[in-house]
Amino acid sequence: MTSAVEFQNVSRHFGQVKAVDGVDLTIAEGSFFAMLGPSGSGKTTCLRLISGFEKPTNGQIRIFGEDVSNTPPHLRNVNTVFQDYALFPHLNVRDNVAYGLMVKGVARGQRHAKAEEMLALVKLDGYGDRKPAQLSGGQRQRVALARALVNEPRVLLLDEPLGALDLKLREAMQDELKALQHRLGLTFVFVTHDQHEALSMADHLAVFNEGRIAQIGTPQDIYDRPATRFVADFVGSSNVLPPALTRAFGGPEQWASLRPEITRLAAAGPVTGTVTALRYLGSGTRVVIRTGETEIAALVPSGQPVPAEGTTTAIAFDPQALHLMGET
Amino acid sequence: MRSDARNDGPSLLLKITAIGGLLFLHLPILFIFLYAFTTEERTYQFPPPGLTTKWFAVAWNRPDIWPPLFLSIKVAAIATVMAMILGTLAAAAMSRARFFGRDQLSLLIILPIALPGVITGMSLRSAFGIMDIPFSTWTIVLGHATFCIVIVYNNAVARMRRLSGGIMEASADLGANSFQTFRYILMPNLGSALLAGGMLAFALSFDEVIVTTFTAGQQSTLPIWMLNELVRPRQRPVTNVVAIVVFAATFVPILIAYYLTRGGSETAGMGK
Amino acid sequence: MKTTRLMATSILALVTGLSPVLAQVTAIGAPEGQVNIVAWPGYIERGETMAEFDWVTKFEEASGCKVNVKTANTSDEMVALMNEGGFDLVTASGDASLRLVAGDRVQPINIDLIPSWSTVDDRLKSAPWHTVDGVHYGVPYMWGPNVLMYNTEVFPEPPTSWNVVFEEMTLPDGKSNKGRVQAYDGPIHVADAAQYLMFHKPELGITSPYELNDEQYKAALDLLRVQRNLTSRYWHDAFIQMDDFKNEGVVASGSWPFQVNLLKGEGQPIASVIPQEGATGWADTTMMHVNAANPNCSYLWMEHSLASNLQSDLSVWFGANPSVPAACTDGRGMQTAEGCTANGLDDFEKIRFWTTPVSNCSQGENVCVPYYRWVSDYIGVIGGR
Amino acid sequence: MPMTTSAILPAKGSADRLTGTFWRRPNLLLLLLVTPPLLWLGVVYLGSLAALLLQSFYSIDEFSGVVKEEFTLKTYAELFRAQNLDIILRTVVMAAAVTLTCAILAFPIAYYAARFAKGHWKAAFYLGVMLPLWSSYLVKVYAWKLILAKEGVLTWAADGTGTGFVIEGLLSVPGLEGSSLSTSPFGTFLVFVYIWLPYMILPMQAALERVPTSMLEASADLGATRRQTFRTVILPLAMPGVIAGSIFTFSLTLGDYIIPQIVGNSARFIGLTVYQLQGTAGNIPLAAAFAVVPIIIMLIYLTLAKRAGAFDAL
Repeated sequence: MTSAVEFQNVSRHFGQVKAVDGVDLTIAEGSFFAMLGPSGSGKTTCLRLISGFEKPTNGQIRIFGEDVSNTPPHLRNVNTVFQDYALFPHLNVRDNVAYGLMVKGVARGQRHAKAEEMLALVKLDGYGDRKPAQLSGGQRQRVALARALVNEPRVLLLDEPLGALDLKLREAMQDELKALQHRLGLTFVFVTHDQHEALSMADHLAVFNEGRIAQIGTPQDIYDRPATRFVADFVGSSNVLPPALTRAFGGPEQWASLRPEITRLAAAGPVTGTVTALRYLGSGTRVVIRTGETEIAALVPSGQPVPAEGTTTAIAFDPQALHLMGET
Repeated sequence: MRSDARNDGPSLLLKITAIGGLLFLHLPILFIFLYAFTTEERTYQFPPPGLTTKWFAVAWNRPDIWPPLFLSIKVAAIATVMAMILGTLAAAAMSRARFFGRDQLSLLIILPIALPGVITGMSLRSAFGIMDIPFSTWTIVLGHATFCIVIVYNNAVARMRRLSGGIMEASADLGANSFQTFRYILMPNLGSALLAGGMLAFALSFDEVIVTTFTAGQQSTLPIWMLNELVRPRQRPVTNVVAIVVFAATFVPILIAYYLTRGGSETAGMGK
Repeated sequence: MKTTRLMATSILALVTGLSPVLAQVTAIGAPEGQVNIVAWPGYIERGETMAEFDWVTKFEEASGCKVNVKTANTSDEMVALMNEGGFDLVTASGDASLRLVAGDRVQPINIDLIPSWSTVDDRLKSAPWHTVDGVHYGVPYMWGPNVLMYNTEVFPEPPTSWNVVFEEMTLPDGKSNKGRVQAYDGPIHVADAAQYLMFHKPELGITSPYELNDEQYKAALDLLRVQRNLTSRYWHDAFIQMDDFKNEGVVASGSWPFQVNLLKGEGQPIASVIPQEGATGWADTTMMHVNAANPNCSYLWMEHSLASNLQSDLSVWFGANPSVPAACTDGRGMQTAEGCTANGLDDFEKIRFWTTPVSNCSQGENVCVPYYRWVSDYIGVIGGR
Repeated sequence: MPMTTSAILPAKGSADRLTGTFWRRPNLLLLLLVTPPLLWLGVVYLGSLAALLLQSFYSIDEFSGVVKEEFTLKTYAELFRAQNLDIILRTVVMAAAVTLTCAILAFPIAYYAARFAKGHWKAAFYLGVMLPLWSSYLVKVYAWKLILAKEGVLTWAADGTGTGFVIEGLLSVPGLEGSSLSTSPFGTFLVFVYIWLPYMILPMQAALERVPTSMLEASADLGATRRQTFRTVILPLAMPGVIAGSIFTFSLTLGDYIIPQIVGNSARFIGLTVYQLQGTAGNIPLAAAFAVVPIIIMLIYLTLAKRAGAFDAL
């Protein structure tokens, strides 16, 4: 498999602000790649570097092996679904979708036929005559998708594509996007700050923090084996143990993560704490235990006894489940 | 329940003051209308001694009205076109990322209307003098375009601010070059704002007298003609007739400008 | 002296290759087809504002010279337009004409080419505002006095003195003149005050109201400050003054015969008088640009201005006096002997014509207060200082 | 879908190549955009302004009245003579009074138009403000002269209703004396207010229209009375509009030279003085020095206005 997108030591600085700082990245062709991170972590800038709306301060970007340093956005065969969709308000849906073909000089009949085809693909047949203002949020999102796909790009970039949708619609669109990507065999690169979305949709993902990639890998890698405290904190809901606490549990003096579902409450153990909060989740109860400065969450499955708030309890688990990691 | 009053209509006091204010704005216009029909020819007194419609025919047949009228239209048209070009360019530059001197540029654009016209006029006149530029239609245009730029600029900037910023990038992303983006995306979206700005600029130029007196040289625009007529009237009601005709003629473009800009704000909410 | 200057100038003109500065036109050639004139508003009428006032059409038909007019509202504007160039003729008043001569903007006139020159009023033929060292720089056009206009209902007898506008007093109708008199809103009005003082305070030694030393000038300003308290508004254009006499209860003011005639024509109770102190006045001259592109048409126009109905009709139209006295009586236009008398034809000697005050005057070099100070000080007086 | 195209498309024609150049050198495009307006305003306009200001450092020759082109502060010294300070003070006080009155008068109109007028009423309000704005300034001023004259419309109306004493009373106020409203400084003030009022209404209305209704509801929801909502929410949010409008009313009053010539007691304002000094008197240096006054006032004003965010509301 060739790499669709490749970053070699890429930086993008805005004055003193290092939005992207020395990123190395390879996105395989045909993959569904997610860039995850809190806002301001550099993920959107990376996306804009691929589409060409930003130029790297340093480093090199290759798309399908070709250096794009001198290629303006309109000559990159890469298309974007914008966060706010950026539909052209003065054009109807059909002309919005056909826009990419129009500027390439495709004849009217031909490009309209192609646009209808694309609208069918996103299940919006018959909406061609409407103006964007007459569509719902989900429909706009699909128009944006159809518009980006009409040019048959080699990489499709999606900037928080589902951020503006309500929960139900978002879940449905997640499935649809995944199916679409599978069907088209395209490389999808999408940016999100929602770890569930990233974990459920991507086959590979990069976690961004302060302009750098904190970890890159499959969703399992990231979730089960966070490389740093930050990743553990940001992705999923793992407990982060400071080195002293790790040692108290019998591990080396190093930062470690501990998933709540394998954390158990016991009558006795090396570490005890006070129950400070209880949250019923349906499938179980989340119990928060304070020990020293650290709060540790444990997931007690339904049917098992739950300690009362304020009581003291010990924490126990299989030491093998401790995942050791770096400082940041 | 005092707090429920918020959804009530306007209070009576507000209604009276608002409508009273509007009437105040139209009171003298009423008299302009009235005195277009007076039989008194040179100086006015109230109430008018008699009424006649003959001044409309007289105005139509006065050959000295037409050249200033055409000159005013010509000057306003050229000044508006120049202001539209320069105002749009300035607005486009300002809509881009921050750059050095951006604040100074915005101040500079506003300066010609923020400074009194007598200063603009006098400066231009002394500059024409220093550079030995003879007065012509173009010197009038120069003065008018200078203060019309800001009108177009303001309309364009307001519209650009309302436009979803992404659509220009979306266009480039879809393969359009800058010129295609300008033609297919920017112009259709900016067009009505520019047109509205252009109409206001036209009206402003058409009625301008303060700067024009300094830059006109030997030619007279319609307001200069009016000034001469008012200062040395032969048939004073004729100026009122002209004012009424101009008033009626501006009614339609102003209404169009209103609907054009209003339409823009209604679509502004889309995007998100 | 004159010859040397003439020679020097001619040599200079030859050397620099410029058009002859002082060389006069010696013969009228074929008309160029047009003539461009800078004029006061109302001075050149083609029957466009009122059909009966037309002194251009016939000239155009007879000469083949199309008359293009640019109106100017102040003497300064006239000077500026002439400096700008592109004009053949200007109807300059006394406070502009010498500036044009001094600035070499106008050329000497060859009176031999103007047959009607002989009909010009002898009092104007060599008037100092267009004749320098015996050289004529123009053809007299029109002149008039600044009269005292008054309301005949308030003054059953004509006022005999300008004191009604300069000093607080009870008018014949028993009410004070405060708020009911006006003065001209131009610095040249200082001369009116000076003229009043010339009569009433001979100890100041004023010999010309346009040549005032510091002391005389100060006395004139003091008088104007008294006037400020009497005056609600100063007048700067004729029609606003007419409005003020009709609508604002103004009953006396310095004015032009123009307003008097118009108000009388409307049946208003208005009359005018030249009081015992005399009056200031204006005298305009048609002058020719040094680089006039259409000298032949210009000469034809100057002759026309003296020989046609212009002098007569314009004097009716503007309320002024013709430069050709015969125009009052020979029936070439609408003017009559009575009309001329009403316009002040016989008061020539009482009139001190507008000239620009300069610092070098008959009292000596740098003795007199120049015009620019008149301007700023008059602004102060009107502002209440 | 077959992948036939490359990741980089070829440039077709000069438009594509030029776009690429603009992309590679974004400052080039900026430069192209900014150069024409900058040349116009920065060179032609500012250049003219500089040419004018330069002359304020010249002086007029005491004896001949000719402008001496040598650097001196003499003209500025003259500017500070009492009669000239009078003019400046008179003008600034007038401009401030006009601006304040315009703001007060404009508010109900702008507020009503922005909040309550709907559909055709809104269009009617808009036209109601725009039409007086665009109908001939000169004819309006002359119409006012007629309205305010001693034997004019207002006196006629006052005599008819027996309210003549109001006008009499007004004209006896020190500083406003005149034989009628048309010759009183109050008349000048009234006409200024009338003529510039639309320039205050429009930006104010624009600013008020940007106040979301939800914000007013939130305020009411939090228990504020109408008066409190007005004072704490509407007024501060309308402020940029007021300031933007005041730039117009203040500057226009500072520079107008036609209104004080036609209505009022002939006392000079800055605009009229500048006009007459440069025209009638030929005293360009003093005219230029006078012109510096409104320039300085407006620059200070604009700096403050910019800080208040009023430029967006212009």
